[in-house]
Amino acid sequence: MSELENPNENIYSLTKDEEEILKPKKDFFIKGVLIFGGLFFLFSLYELNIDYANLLEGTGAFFAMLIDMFPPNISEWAYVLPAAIESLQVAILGTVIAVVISLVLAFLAAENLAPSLWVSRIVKGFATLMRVIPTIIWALIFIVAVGLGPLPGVLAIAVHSLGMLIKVFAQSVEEMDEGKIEALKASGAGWIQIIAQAVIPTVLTALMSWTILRLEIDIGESTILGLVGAGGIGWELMRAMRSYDFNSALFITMVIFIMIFSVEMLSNRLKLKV
Amino acid sequence: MNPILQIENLDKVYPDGTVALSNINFSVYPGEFVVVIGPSGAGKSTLLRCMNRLIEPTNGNVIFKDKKINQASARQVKQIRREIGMVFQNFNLIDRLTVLNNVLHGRLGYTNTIKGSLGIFSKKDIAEAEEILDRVGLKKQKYKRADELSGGQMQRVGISRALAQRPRLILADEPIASLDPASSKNIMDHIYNICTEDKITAIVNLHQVEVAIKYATRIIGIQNGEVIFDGQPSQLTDRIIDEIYHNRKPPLVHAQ
Amino acid sequence: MNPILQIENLDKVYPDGTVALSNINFSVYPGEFVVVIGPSGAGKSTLLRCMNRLIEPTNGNVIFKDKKINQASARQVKQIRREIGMVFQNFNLIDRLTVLNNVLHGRLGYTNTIKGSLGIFSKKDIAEAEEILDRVGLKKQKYKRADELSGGQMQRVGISRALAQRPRLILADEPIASLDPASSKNIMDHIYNICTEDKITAIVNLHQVEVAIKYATRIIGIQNGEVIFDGQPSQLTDRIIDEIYHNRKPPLVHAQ
Amino acid sequence: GEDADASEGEDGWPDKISYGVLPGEEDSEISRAHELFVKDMSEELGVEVELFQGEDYNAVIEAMRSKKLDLASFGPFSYIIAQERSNAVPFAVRAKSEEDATYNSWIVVPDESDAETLEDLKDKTILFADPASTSGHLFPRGIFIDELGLKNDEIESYFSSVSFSGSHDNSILAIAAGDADAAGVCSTCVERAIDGGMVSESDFRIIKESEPIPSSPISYRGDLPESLVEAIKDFVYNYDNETYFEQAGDVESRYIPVDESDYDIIRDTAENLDMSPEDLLSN
Amino acid sequence: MLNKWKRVIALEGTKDIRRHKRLQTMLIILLVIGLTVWSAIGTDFSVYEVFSGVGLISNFLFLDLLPPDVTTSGSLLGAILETLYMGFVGMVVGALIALILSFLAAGTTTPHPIIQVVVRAFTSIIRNIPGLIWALILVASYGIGVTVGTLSLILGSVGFLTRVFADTLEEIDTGKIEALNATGSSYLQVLAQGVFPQFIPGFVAWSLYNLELNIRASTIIGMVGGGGIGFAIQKGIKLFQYKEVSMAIILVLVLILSTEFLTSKIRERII
Ligand SMILES: Nc1ncnc2c1ncn2[C@@H]1O[C@H](COP(=O)(O)OP(=O)(O)OP(=O)(O)O)[C@@H](O)[C@H]1O
Ligand SMILES: Nc1ncnc2c1ncn2[C@@H]1O[C@H](COP(=O)(O)OP(=O)(O)OP(=O)(O)O)[C@@H](O)[C@H]1O
Ligand SMILES: [Mg+2]
Ligand SMILES: [Mg+2]
Repeated sequence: MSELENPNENIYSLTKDEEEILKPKKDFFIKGVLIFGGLFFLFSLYELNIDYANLLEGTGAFFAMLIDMFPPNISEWAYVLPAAIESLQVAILGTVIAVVISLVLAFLAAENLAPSLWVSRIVKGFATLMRVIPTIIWALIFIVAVGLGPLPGVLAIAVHSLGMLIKVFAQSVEEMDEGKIEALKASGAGWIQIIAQAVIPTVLTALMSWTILRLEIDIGESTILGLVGAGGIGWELMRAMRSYDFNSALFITMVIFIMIFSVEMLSNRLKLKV
Repeated sequence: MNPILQIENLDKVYPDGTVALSNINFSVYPGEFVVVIGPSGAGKSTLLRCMNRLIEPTNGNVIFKDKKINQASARQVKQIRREIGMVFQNFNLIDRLTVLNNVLHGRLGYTNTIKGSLGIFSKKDIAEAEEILDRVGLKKQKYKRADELSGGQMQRVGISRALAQRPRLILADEPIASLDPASSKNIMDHIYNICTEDKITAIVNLHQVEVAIKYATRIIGIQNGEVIFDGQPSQLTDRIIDEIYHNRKPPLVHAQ
Repeated sequence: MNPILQIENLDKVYPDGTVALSNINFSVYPGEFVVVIGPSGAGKSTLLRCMNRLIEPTNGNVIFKDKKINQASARQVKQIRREIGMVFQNFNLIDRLTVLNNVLHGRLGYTNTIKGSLGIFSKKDIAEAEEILDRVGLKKQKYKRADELSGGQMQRVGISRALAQRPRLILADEPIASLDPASSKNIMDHIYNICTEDKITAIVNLHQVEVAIKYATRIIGIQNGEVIFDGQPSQLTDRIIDEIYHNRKPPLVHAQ
Repeated sequence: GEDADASEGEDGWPDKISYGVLPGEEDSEISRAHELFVKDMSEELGVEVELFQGEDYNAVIEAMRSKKLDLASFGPFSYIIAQERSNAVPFAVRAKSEEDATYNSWIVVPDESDAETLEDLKDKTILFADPASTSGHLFPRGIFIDELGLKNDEIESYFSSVSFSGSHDNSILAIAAGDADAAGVCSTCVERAIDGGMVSESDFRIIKESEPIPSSPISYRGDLPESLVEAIKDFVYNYDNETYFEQAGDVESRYIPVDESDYDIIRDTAENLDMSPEDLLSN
Repeated sequence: MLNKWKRVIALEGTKDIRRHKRLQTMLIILLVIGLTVWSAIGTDFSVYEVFSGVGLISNFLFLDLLPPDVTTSGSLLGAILETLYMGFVGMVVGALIALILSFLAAGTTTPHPIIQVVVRAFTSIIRNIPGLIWALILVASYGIGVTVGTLSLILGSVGFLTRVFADTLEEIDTGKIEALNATGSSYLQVLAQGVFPQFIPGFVAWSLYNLELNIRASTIIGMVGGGGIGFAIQKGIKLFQYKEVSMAIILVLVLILSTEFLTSKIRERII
């Protein structure tokens, strides 16, 4: 407001010096990052030593193969559909378990709710480790414990999802308005009450959309687990690929696509609702 | 009469070294309507939050009804907080819950953990919450979601939540700073009338000197973390106001 | 003198069936400072947006300097828009760009696509933008990011952007609705003085009747999508105001 | 799988037998026949038999090791590891005759290559399938050691580059495309790729064939009750459901007995390559 | 009188809406519980089995996987760098392609609704076919190694980034676009001068996050012939060199943590 009241302001005309002072400082950090990023990209390309001739040729083969996959062979549906349902069940149960557990751990991981910064750091570190260990290794670990079949698949998916959900749930909680937590604290509410009555209602939308996104990812992940004897549609796909039955492979891929796509549609629906 | 709240040698130094309060001493007696004024950054919010230990004091005592809050256990703190209602500038309602549910949050301190977490409250609590809403003129809005209300309505819910605690003391931190003039008056009237009728002691932080003078039975002026005025509104001369605000006028926008 | 803008039998029905404008007819002559008033939802914004075809009219004609905007090709629409500056309630500046850059956006319509996209403007355009900024008292802020400014300053950048178009007509949709009283006056003074000095015709939507009366050379009152008053400020009696606002007073908050 | 110790019946038999199946690299196709096999076995033994099919032999070996799996079909190399790690005992292979119970490993080169002998491959590039493949790594590598008198650690320097393609399919495709100078692949896999239309016989030449490699055995876990093992063997050796054998690839094949010593050749080869179970599992 | 009725109807209305909403919530909760139970039955879920296996898990973890074999870190270094190169190239190329596609796919910026639908469908196919399947198809057409690894990371990045970029673009304040339209700017100018500056923070943040995803994904892609540390992990598992596998995983962890650290620094500066 102050400079509005200065009637002489228009008379001012910037001198060279003033111009210098006002000119925004060039941000060398961003420039540096851009240049470094560009160079690193070129360096990476060089190191990867990609065979561009092969890239062209392969693209031909790629499309030839895609065309070759048509039409889809649906004759195996009596095997594929139950397998798809099993994979879906593995993904749903794995996601649900992960959501339930991460709902507890996320509040310990969120800095604004954690009993101490250390608890938060430890839980977050734990979550990162769970994400970094590939699903397939988790599957192996659980196979040792419970044998082959869908159960180790469920556990592997649950643990791997847990790693991500703890992180994103905690992030949503941390982004929440501190005042709302304070308000309930001030009324004498306890930790659990604050979480149930203030935190969860506030971050519910975020939790729901993360959960659904995770379910989409988990349906994809459960296809990998077929390889390790967890059954499901992943094994059907491997079978088709190993038998060079590309038309069946296409059908299986379409089934997987439809499963994930319907979850995506569902999530769009819910987003509109909430 | 015994004071309801005593502040003794209170200091607050934030971890980054900011001295927000230094050596604050005063007592508040039942029935007082105390308004704390002071320029931005003076320490008003810090002082209020030390009173129910939302902020940990660095030194000194805060004594509520003969209990030292600053030495109380976590459990005791919760019990003391139940008796102190708090009203916020940004209302701090839970958007997605109903108005009634927000008011019932004032009863959480008296409800067992499981029931409270599930949002199950006794018939009596609900009847009382509805009565309070009636009192602030929001009976019809009780099933609305909190984020469907106007600012003035939200603050009335904020007040109702504090009242639901059946508090002995209400702390209000700039309750009208984000409201337009008309709503501001309405809110201050509500706070003042209810506190008077129910014999609730009130400590209110305000930016607006005019409003302070209009409602307060006692004004505390702080500046730079120290109390530099403590007296009746009539004793607050222009010279003292100037001194409190260090020749800075209180912001014009909210002047009434 | 030929009208600069003619509105003929203008209707606007939104896809959901809302009739926002029905059978609007008037002409605006060069040099007029027209203020459109009316209650919320009357159709003021819709009317203004139809004038530069940000909204497609359902029926009728909008004729700017003898060209029918509603029948113009995409290319012609762009050319017509260059000559019509627009000022928005929310300023609609690009936050992360500098003030100068935002003002230069007014020159995009005259700059070739590639250069404009890369943000490369001629020396002349830059000099002119600086001159405009000087005029609205923002010379020193020219290298600041737009989101570092206060509301009043942002609106002055919004006006500068419109001026950079060297417009024949300025449309302003509630340019002061999100500003405090002091900034509001400043902004209205700027718009009024510049339009008068540069002989730019102005059509301004306002909520505040007092402000309308103070600045307008002509007031158009609309209600429910229809023009129910069109005359000089002096002709605007309390009875007519009452009628326009249907016994609803214009909102109190902005009353000056 | 069911914990054998936890749920033994009267004669020490578990309530449920778990059978893990991996497609052997020599299997001409991955069939659905196992479901029939398992059903018949269950009827014969009067015990529920559960089937698990996968691609990953680690999973099967680990499951057997923690006693979550009773029967398993392994590739030859994975069997010798399973014997060491999980106490697996081989007892049957599916074949028309004893002579037929083997397959081979080939060293192949692109059709347009000049190479005629192993010596011609010096300083060329070679592809193996994957590190744990019997016919795609162990045996081809063994061929170079035996035929050229190289030591195991000289192989890397003998060629200009040694890499793993991940699978036999990838290897033969790479040879057909001329992306590598030579590759070690399994004979049946190449035949399968030809049948599948992925490559044609004119795309490559075979310059060396390995000794016969014994086929993938079915094994039982060593600590199963004697009587159960006998019953299983009895069922498997006499199994003659033609529908099954037709689906499995050859109507005329049956299960014939094998024992540990039939796989000595694998052990020796692995030993030469420092890939014996003792070497691998020592850490 | 009429007003009074209107009020009553309005009140009734809110009650109905409340009841309706509650019913809806209950239905959703029941559906979720039902699906969970159905899945638990279908997958033979048993809490008992999970807990009785804990001893076996710890055996496996502490005797087989741990401690990591530090001596192999030297030879794994090449593989982890390769993973970084693949992830980075995948991110850069993927982000550039997704940048263009997302402008076509976002309702606020698309030149034509039909283009929007086509691009959305296309990226949805890319996104919803799992990486493993892409890798299998790509291996069959391009052979093996880092080319395929990089290609499938690019595909994954395009699928993911197009979606999040488009979402970001749709959240952009349309008033600002209108303001530039009102000056007579052309489509490209509005995109470059009005939309892009608003889009930069989201663009940078999501791209950097995608780098992290790529590094993690390459542990899977390596397993089907995509090269990098994933292949090393796969090889380690197959040869039962579990201690080498845990070393490789630790290296991935270190790489992820360092990218996380670096990207948070960059994000801070740019936003
Ligand atoms: N968490 C914190 N960490 C460090 N310093 C803080 C913190 N909170 C407040 N401060 C500082 O403490 C001093 C007092 O702040 P306080 O919020 O109590 O002032 P106030 O009187 O309420 O001001 P306002 O009128 O702006 O609300 C200020 O200098 C402030 O910057
Ligand atoms: N995109 C739209 N779709 C449907 N109806 C609309 C749309 N935009 C505006 N309307 C309706 O058209 C009518 C006129 O709206 P308009 O925004 O022009 O009014 P206004 O006079 O500018 O109001 P305000 O003072 O609140 O800005 C209103 O009933 C409004 O709800
Ligand atoms: Mg404060
Ligand atoms: Mg409007």
